Amino acid sequence: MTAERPVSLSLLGLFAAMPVTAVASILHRITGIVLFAGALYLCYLLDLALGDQGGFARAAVVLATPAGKLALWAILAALGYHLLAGVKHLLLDFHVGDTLTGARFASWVSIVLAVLAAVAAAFWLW
Amino acid sequence: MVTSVTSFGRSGLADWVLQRVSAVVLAAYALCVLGFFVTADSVDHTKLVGFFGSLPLKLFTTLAVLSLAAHAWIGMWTIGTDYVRRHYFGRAHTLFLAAYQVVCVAAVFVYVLWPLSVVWGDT
Amino acid sequence: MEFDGVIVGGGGAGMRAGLQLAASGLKTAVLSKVFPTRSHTVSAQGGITCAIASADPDDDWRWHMYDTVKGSDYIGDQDAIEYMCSVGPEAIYELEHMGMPFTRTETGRIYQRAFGGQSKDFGRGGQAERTCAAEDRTGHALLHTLYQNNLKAGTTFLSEWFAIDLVINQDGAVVGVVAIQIESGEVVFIKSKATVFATGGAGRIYASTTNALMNTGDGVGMALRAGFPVQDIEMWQFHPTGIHGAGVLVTEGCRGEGGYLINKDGERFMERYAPTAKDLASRDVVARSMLLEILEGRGAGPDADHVLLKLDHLGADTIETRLPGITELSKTFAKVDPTREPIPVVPTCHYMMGGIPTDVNGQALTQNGGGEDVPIEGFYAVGEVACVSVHGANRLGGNSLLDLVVFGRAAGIHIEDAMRQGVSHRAPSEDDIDLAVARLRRWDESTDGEAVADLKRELQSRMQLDFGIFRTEQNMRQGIGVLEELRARIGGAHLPDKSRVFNTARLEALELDNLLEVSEATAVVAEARNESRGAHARDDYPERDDENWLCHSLYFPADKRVAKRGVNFAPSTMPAFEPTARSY
Amino acid sequence: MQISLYRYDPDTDESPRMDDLSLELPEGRDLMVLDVLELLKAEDPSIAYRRSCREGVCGSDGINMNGKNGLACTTPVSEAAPRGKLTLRPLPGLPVVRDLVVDMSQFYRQYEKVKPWLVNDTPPPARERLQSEGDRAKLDGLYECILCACCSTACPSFWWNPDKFIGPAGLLQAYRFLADSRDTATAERLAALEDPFSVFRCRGIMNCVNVCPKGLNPTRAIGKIRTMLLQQGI
Repeated sequence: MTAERPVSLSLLGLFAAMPVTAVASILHRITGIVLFAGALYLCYLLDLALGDQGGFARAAVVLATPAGKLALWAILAALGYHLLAGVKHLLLDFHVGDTLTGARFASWVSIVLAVLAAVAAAFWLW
Repeated sequence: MVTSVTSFGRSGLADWVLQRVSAVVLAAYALCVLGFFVTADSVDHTKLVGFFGSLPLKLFTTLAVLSLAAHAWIGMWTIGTDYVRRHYFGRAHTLFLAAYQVVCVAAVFVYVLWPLSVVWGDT
Repeated sequence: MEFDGVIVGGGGAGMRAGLQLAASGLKTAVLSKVFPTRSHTVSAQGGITCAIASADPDDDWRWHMYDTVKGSDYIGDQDAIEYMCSVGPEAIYELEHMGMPFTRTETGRIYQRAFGGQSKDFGRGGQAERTCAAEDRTGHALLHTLYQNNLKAGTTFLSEWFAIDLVINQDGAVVGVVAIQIESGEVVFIKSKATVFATGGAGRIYASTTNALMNTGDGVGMALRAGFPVQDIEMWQFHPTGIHGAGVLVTEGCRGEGGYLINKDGERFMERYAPTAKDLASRDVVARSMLLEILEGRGAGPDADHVLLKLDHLGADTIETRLPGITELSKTFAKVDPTREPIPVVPTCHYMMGGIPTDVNGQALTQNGGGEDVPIEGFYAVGEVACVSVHGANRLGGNSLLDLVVFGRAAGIHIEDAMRQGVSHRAPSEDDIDLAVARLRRWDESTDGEAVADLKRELQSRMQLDFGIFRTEQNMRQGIGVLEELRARIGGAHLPDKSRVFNTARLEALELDNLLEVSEATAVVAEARNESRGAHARDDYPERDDENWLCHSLYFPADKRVAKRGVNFAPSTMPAFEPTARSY
Repeated sequence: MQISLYRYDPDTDESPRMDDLSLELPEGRDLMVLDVLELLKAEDPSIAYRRSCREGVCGSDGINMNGKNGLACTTPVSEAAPRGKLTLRPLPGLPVVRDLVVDMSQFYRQYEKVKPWLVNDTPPPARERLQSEGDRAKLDGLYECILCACCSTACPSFWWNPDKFIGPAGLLQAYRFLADSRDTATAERLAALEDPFSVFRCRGIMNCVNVCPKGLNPTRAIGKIRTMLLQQGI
């Protein structure tokens, strides 16, 4: 009987009512996945650039293409947020920001700072 | 008590500590490398090789790569055991979960061996 | 299904009895129409009164006994009150050892606060502080502690099962109940050697009550349908401080901590009605005084229909540490912050003093033709549904929780003994069981008729009008007539939803039957008791009449007969307290 | 007022549906969501939901209102549906028995798993065990839980692993006994929580704190458990 019962998990409705702390958390996870995938790209660039002069030049060419640059930016942006959210998490482990107001504040701070960092990264890259 | 052979460490506590420690290492490494690129006026091949080829940085890179392995595996394992569920994947969900984990392990291997061979390989 | 003991009701009394039985190794089930921690005990706020001598090292259970006898207006049974007050401390310490999170004093003992009707030295030593508290969430702390310890003891919980009626064998012994498993709709006969009712009260017979929506008097209804009598059922306590409009309770502990009532002029009017105890007079006294203020035009608000409970002078600190739950409730339901403004309150139906008559072991009683007590085989009652009677015509604040644990425990101990000596009843026949399912079948076969919700509303407002705080002959006669009519109409009412799974419409229909039984018993006895005593106040008989009515009432449902039963004046360790004029 | 109500009766329905209803609300009073449900039920008695105390202490009527979990009896309509349309669903993540009634057994099992009772095998004194005001204060914010399940069913970690992650409600109780100066089973309690799921699936999302109708903070309690585990591990 239990197995046939439906479950109400209207993610759409729940997302609409998602508090900022939950947004901060899911972003942490998403940026983590981006970084996990992006690591391959970084390995590839590192391999090229640390090889010979030719390799370095090729890496520069890859990075000069819009797609190559965008990918790097995405990684940097993700890194920025993941790092800030990580700091927030670490603080939480030391019981800093473990109230609802504290956590809301910390979530907003990390999101805003990460956006600023992503903008700065864009300026730096372009 | 819930036991799980696929968890990285012997316990949730160990995983938790490892994830925090590795996070700190990775953060420091990321800031260090970023700092190099941001502060350098222009980066050419020689400067780059000089930076990554120095012994302290080789050791740091090695530490970072190992941290990445631990950090990423714990994170990706958690994600897998969250979302790859019977509810979405049916009876074969354990098969999917196994496949997912094999892919993650393979990627982690690449992320360890490739950078290490790059920084340690030619010297 | 078969058990040694089945306890119907998972509140404080039921779970305390269940714990006693389960811990002694008997096969025990606690059957409850809600998940046990949702029982109404959870709403008890102020505390559990007991002479543990924490606030006052010289406190004495005999003083508590005196207060309780006086509070009952002398129709509380003194052997039972003696038992409750003297065993109380042991029962409280047991709760503490089980983990109950009492508030503490500076020395680490259990915190006690003042409550209404409490005195030292048999009324001569001034206000006592005797109510043990866990902030203002004592019932919650108590109920969860009992549930947790039942889990530990391995009690079987039949959670979300609804008892329909008692099953009685050819010898007249109770041999179990028929119940519905709410989730599946399955109807099952649950056989037991001892059936313990712990079904709580029936405040929902009134339109305005502090009681939970589910307090529909199921136990009283079942007992009456089985032909058993109920005792002192006319005695309904109106709590002075229900939040105006919502009916939600605000604890007497507010006044125990120093709060007081004011009328629209800001006058502390209780000084006029009870010069000594003031706001901490007994509940019946305070409730009547409030109503008089309102009737005489000194009520507050645009409709002058309530008075005000002032707390702000206590300081935000005391309110926060001692009464945090009250702050929450009054913000939610009165939109008032008690640290700044007074809370609008009215007397609201709160507690059923009467119920199934029992001895101190929880054994249910009836009366034979010669007026002697006769135990009903296999049948027990504890808690609010029972009438031991420790509350008589008026219950003191904090005594209900003590009643629960002391008599829940006592019934458990007694049943355990009985089981060891061996209990066997003749199995019921198919017809016996069938009889218990009859009213369910009636509802399930109904094809048209009035709606349950409408009939319920009508019943409740009738009770509120005619059998409230002040009762008059004329109104009560009228009310009884309407209730007779309602019986016929409810008998022909319609249950449109006949589905199986979690059918709450069916439950509400079955509950309406019970509300009707309780209401009619209340009405008939209230009309018969020609005096004013405790909570029972009549305009036409304003005085207490000890000559004719220093006794329990017994209501027999078969012929709607009111009989009398003697009050116990024979405590075992001390002389009885003789009736005197009651003033505070 | 427009109301969208989740309906499901296993006897007749293959799958759940959302019914659009409209209801005339009495003027001049901000009703609670439970009042709205009672009004709806008076018209259609087949609507099923749990309720009892109607004052926020029994924990029966936890439901999901416009995406947010809470108690129907203490949530004003104006707060649940500021934009006028009220959407009522059962608590997320638990199997639905009927309409707004969910099967809570998984939730209760997680509660039972933490052995939510005081353990102290030393013979008790003739009176109460003494506890200082300070030690008692450590239980504030923990013992008040009403087991309404609003928190656990708002927690993604509980949605994904309801059988392995104990969830905020259960963990709050786990810490309630870890924090009790009278309890002597600290080591055993901690040992039972060390695995990767029971406690460590908490990701600090704080949905539990966000919805708790009693204003409790399970996330903080979980943090304290982790610290205790760490201290014991070292």
